[in-house]
Amino acid sequence: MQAATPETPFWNPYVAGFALGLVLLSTFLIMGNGLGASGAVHRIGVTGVAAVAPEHAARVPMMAELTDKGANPLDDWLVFEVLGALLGGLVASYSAGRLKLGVIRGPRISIASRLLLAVAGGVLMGVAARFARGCTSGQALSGGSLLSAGSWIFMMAVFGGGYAVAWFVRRQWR
Amino acid sequence: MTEIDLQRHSHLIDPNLHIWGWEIPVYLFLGGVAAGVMVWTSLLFRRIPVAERSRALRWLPFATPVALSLGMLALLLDLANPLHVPRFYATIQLTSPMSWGSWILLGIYPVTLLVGVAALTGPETKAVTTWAPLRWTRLGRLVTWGRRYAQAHDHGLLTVQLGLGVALGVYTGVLLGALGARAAWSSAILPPLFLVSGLSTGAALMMLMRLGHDEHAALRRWDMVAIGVELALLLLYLLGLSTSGATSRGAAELFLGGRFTGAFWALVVLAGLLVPFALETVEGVRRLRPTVIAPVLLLVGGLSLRWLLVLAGQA
Amino acid sequence: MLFPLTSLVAEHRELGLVVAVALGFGFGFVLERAGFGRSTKLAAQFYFYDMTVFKVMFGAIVTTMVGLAVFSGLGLADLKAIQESGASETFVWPMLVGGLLLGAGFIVSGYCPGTSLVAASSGNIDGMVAFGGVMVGTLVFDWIFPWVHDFHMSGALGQVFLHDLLGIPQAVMAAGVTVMALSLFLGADKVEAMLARKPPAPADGETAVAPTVRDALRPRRLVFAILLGVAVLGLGTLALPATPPASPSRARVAWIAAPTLAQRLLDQPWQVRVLDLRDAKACEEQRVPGSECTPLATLDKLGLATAPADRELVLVAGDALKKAPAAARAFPGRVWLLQGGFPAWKAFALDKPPAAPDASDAKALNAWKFQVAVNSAVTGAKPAPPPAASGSPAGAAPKKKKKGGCS
Amino acid sequence: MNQIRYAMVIDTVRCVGCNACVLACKAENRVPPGGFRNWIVTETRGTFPHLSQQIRSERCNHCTDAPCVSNCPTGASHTRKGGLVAVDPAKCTGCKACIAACPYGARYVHPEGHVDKCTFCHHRLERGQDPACGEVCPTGAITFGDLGDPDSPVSQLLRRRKHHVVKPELGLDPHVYYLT
Amino acid sequence: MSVTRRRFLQIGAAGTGVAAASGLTTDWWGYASPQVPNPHTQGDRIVPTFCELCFWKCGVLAHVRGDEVTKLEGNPAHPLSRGRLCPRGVGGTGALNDPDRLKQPLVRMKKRGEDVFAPVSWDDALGRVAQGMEQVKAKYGPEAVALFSHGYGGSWFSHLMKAFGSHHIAAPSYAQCRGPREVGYNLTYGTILGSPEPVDIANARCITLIGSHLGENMHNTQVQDFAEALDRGAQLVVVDPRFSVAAGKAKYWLPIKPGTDIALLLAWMHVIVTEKLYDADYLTKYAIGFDALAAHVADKTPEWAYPHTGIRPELIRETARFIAGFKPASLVHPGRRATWYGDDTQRARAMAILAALLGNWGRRGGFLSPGQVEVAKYPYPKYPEHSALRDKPEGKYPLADEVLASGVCNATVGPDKLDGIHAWLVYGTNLIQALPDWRQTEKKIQALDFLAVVDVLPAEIVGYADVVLPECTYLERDDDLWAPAWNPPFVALRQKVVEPKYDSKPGWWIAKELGKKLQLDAYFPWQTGAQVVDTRLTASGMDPALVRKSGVAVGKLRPSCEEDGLPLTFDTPSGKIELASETLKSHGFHALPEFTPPDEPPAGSFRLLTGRSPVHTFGRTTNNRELTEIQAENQVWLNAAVAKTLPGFESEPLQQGEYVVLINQDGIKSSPVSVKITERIRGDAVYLQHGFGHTAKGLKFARGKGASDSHLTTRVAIDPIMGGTGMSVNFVRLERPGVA
Repeated sequence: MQAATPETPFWNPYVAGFALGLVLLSTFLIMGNGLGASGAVHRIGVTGVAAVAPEHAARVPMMAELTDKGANPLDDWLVFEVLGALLGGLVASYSAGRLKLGVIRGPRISIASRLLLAVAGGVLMGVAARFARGCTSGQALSGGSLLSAGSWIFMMAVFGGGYAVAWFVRRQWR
Repeated sequence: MTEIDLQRHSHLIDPNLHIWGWEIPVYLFLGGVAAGVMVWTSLLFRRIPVAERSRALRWLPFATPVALSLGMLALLLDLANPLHVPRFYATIQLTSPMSWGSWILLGIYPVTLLVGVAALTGPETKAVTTWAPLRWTRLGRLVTWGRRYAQAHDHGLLTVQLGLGVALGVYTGVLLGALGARAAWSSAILPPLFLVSGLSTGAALMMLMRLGHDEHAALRRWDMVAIGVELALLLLYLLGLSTSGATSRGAAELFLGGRFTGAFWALVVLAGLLVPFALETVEGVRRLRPTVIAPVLLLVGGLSLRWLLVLAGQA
Repeated sequence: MLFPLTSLVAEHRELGLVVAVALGFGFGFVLERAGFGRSTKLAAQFYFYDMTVFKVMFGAIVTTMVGLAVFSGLGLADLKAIQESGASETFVWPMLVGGLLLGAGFIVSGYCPGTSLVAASSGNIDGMVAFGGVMVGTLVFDWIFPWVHDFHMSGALGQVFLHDLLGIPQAVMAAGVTVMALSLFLGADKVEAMLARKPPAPADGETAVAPTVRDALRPRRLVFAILLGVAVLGLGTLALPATPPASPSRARVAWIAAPTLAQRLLDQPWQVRVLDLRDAKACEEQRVPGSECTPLATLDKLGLATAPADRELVLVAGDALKKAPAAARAFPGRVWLLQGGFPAWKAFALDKPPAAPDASDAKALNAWKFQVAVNSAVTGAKPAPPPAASGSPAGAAPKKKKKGGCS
Repeated sequence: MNQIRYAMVIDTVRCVGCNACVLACKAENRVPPGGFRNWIVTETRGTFPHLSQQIRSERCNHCTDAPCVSNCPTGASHTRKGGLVAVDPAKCTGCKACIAACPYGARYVHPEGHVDKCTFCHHRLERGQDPACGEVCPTGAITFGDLGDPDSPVSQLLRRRKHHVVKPELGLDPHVYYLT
Repeated sequence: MSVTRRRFLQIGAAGTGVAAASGLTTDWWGYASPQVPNPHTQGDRIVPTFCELCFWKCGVLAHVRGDEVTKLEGNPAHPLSRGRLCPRGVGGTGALNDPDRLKQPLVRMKKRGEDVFAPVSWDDALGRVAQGMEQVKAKYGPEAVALFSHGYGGSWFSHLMKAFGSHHIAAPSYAQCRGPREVGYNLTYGTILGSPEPVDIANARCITLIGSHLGENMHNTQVQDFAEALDRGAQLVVVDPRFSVAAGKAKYWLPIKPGTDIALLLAWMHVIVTEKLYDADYLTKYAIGFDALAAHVADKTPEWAYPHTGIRPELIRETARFIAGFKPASLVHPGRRATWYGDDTQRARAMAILAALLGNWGRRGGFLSPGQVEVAKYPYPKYPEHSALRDKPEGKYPLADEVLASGVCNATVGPDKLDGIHAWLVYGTNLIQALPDWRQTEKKIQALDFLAVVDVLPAEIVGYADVVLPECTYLERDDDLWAPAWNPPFVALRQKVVEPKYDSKPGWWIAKELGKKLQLDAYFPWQTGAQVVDTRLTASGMDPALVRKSGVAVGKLRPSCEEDGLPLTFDTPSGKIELASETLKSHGFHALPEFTPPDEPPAGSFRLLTGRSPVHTFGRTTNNRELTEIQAENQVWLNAAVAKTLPGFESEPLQQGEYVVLINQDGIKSSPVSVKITERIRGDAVYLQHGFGHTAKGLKFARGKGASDSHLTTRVAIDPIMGGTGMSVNFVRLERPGVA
């Protein structure tokens, strides 16, 4: 058993979708709330800002909202959920034999460019998620399954945006 | 609407019963672990010839008296008058599970010690007999004698140990199950539930040791069965409660939306049973190197189960 | 109704957080196993090579939607409460623009915020970087917020759902989404199958990026069958008569007559809250005893929507009030409108009572006696004498009935 | 049936819940602070102004099928002559199984390290006196006696008046009756 | 409520030692059959005496083993206890063993009220008291010294005061308690009711309670009779804003709006008069003023009463007919504490008149006329003459027939007023809690020349004293004989059960020694209190030894009602029952009770109502460790529907048992008190049991437990007829503690 085990293949997308649905369903049933990611990420970011520059955090209204009156921005269930997600990802990738440090990229792009694009895209998504009051997880997936109108608008826009820009960055991936 | 005004505040009784704190769940948990170890060592010893046993497995029978002693220490701490402990052995009360339990506990020590010494290798036996405390008390010879006796009655002793293990596991459940006045305990499911949970936690304790591959694999298979049965029994337990009278329904509510819901489902069912089951499945199917995660979670889940049930009975 | 377990959010919050970790674990685990920790796999969606994102997402949405329907249909879950707490309000424009931007960011970075988490935790450095980017992005929004505030709030529709928007029953909407998802799955498979004939060159160090057609099709039938079965079951339960929700229903508005109001105020005045909606001056002059002067314009400030529902609301207006104002309708308990408004009260309790009715009509007589009594108590006027003369005292005493006596 | 069967009959019409019985018991039996051998329960049903009330002076019910006795591992909890359920402190380990077993909360842990409860004032019975709670009761609500004797006041009261026990559904055959 | 955990652990630690010892010596192997231990509380010695836990004075048998009083039982020979006791009587040992008792004489070291004292010798302390009294006497005359007294030991000090030359002997039990009732019944029937009330509850067939919560106010004999009546099938009508214990047993409970009882009584009389349900023969024979009454109630219809009382007219009619249906054994209980709304004498009158309409006075099941045992007085020299009393300035309160404690307090003035009060001697009454508006009381105390307090416990008033004289408890002393009006008549004896603890002394000793210092030796010719008792008993033809043995000498039953053959006489000016009172009219008051609507509490506030706990006697027992085992603090009762919608608690609704503070209309704040959210009270009032919320630091247990209704009673409505202080006119609102 010491020998490196081969990677477990990814689940069939339908099975994965079904499993993800069960997780989301349990979340709704137990917590009355959906899954999310960007909200927690924001809270973690605000914690960082508040730790480094508390006055600044108190001055920016949206950050002050979370740190007001000594409140801890991390004291939110989404943050804990994200912690769990990190753990889940870790366990899943480890048990599938996929846990290794590296950069995943297309065949024709340098590591530096890949990382640069990743961070740029990330920033863009961060802003976008706040505009939309949620990201693909919180808004599209969770809201979508509740048939929330805004979520569906958002979801369509995501695919729209993605397909629209895909052509311009195709070199990154192919 | 009914208002009940109770002008009484007996210490430990009002407004909520809290006669049993951490001691009893720990006692029940360690008792369960001991029961599990007894059952599994008996079975493994029968399957695996002496020569092929791993070192860890050889020494495991001794885990029983250790766990049991710790558990009994917890029980002793709970007694209002520890000095009266010998009273347990001054009588046999046929209707009292606790009386039965005391005698079973007493019987377990010689049996498990004999099974233990019988399984040791020669050098190990020597190490034991020359271990300072035994040497000073000149009990080393007793060990040697016991080993001889045990090896002669190997088969019988293992059978007795198996029986006592099951009895012990059942007893930990009967102890609470006999208290019909407490809705959460008033269930016939508790004895088998605690037995199965004891088997599972016992296996978990064993899996934490450096067992041989086959030993581990066998235990894991048995444990997965135990977990499955335990889940089913838990379901039956909750179903049973929620389909009985109002007070029983109230007890079931504690786990289905009430005070203990989160802890029960998160700690016992999810973290304590489903996750380790999944991990063990993965380990088994993918033939992964076993980790400590699943056994530790099982132990945590087993302790949580008893803790929550002891609390729920007093709610 | 069992779910949602609100106690995990309120009283047992700490336990709720533990559960959150557990649920998050499942979330991360599934995302990773779906392959969402890999940007290449995610990006492939946008080039139609691998429709995994599509399938997983819609699979999850349909599963959840149907699952919720089943649970709610069986009376185990309060769907309304979940929808209210789980779905955010709709702001059309920022959501549309946010979606477009996020889509762009998605294809640029190769991740969405959630998947970047999983990528990061499975050791992908690009995932970690994207994750950092997302964090920075959310903070950037904080900084630019004052300038985009108006836009952020534009196109507000409140909490609306597709079925509300389209004006169709929820079950039909859910069925529609399910059918749509199923046809999209078929379409996706078709697309994949088409493109799979000339698969792209695998990336360096990558093993199979996309599953083969056979891989995709083998479990498909089974999964489809299961999904279809569950969907039919769920839609069936959705069509069942809804279990009444646990949360208090909307205010029930009804009329109350002045004498009834007077009686309620005499019996248990603490059970009703009387609000006088006339202008402050008129109210200060004369009003129903114990009523509060809350001119119509100030009604919004009372926070009636969140007031405890147990104390019923009585609205007294200047004239006949046609309809309860919105602020009062938001009140979670019962709302009464005084019939005829304050003039009716005045006629009943403040003005001089009418002459006594004919003594033969007992009911009318009692009502009249009550009116006189209320009038006298409220105005302090001496009550009008009752129509029937009371018997004269001692003289005409009946024979004393000996009852028990010295026993 | 001539065998002695002690019982207590408590008249909820007379009882005003003053607690004299509780204090008299505490004094008579040196019940320590924080312990109660008997107590008052006031049960009010309905909503204002439509209310009804029952006040009960409660104590150990001296059940025939006492679960405390059957769960006692040492025989300290025992049933003695007259159906009296009692605890021998010298045999009690304080394991509290009996407290858990008792559906009436009638027992408590005595600070001297044993479980304690109502004995129907056993020492007074031996002297031919009635329990202290009944003797003190200003409303005369508590009657004690022998159900085995059909002419005893308790037997007569139970024949004459409507009565119930607490938690009859448990089938423990309690011997404290409440007249209504 | 319960013993603190730490205390329990202490007990536990002590107990473990005992257990260890017993564990080693007892039968280890348990072959012996199980035993039930005997607690050994039966006394070696049984001493009869009478109780002092409340004013009812039941006969007690004290069981003593060595020098320990093990238990107290009711004296079967005593007509008030009949072998039974109330919870307080049983808990008398808790008063004896109270660790917080005053242990030695004290003199004040700092400002009055700061409660800082130094111990002194008895001689020194008594010398200072004598000096203080003499100085005031020299400057303002002996009448400037007043005695406030409550409790039976006070008789020694009354004697001392009269010998000293002052007749300002006041008890708060008059103007703050039963005074209006006494005046009301006296005006109607020509006699006061006194204590114990001569009401024949046991034989009543219907009992109407107006605000009286029999069963919660544990007057032993009354409650015994009450239970007896219920057992015999007597019907109950209870008028109370609160669902009291009695209401729980009632056929009719009328949850009346507080302060409107007169309206209900008038409406009842309206029904009884117009439907001719009264006892016509009785009225013709014994009463005057019926026509005036009939005219007065002619327009007081049940419909008229409904808007005031909140009781539906049909129910008023039905109950009036019901009550009248049981006449004459239909008892309208006179109640005891009657100082509610300032119109209390008139309410008492209305109740008395209703009783007359039912022909209840002087009849079985009604008001009896019991006799008294004649006991010879001790042959004391004649007391000095005294001048006019100073407690009712400007001819106010013409009909008060006792000294007004509140009047004495108000007459307390600064250094130069010659016709005021300048020194107080306080015996056994905690004036800070007993008198309304403690701010006023405090101010008057600061203006005093001298204040001495005789007490057992360091109550609030003790903290203000110049000299504190620690008295021993009733179980440690002899007191004078007590011979109340009762059927059967009896004379009861209080005698020492055990020696006084600490350096406390019996009242007779303190009074005698103080008398010596005041050169009043002639008034204290005896050596001991017991000697006084023996002298009186012997002079009355009784054998002291026999009385000491049984604790009581009981006379024969006498005819006490018309059915027994007792002719009814009325000591009124007219010699008849005065339904309309000429006396009142001549003083400018209404001859017949008038109803005036009470003030409404402001929005969000509640009328503060008070009452009794059966296990406590006001503030005197709330430090008693045995009684507080049952109840250590009071709770504020709040209507359940109101609790859900209480202003200020919307975001976080009030929880059962949560602690709140009460704030009254004058901004006075109570200590934190837990809420009892209940269906058992109207929504416009809250209810507190009296006697809790002590602030005296010497009351180590009671201090800060519960809330004090007295503290919140800073407003009073004075009865213009007799000066009673109506105290149910205070409004409170609830807040969470710590809210700014």
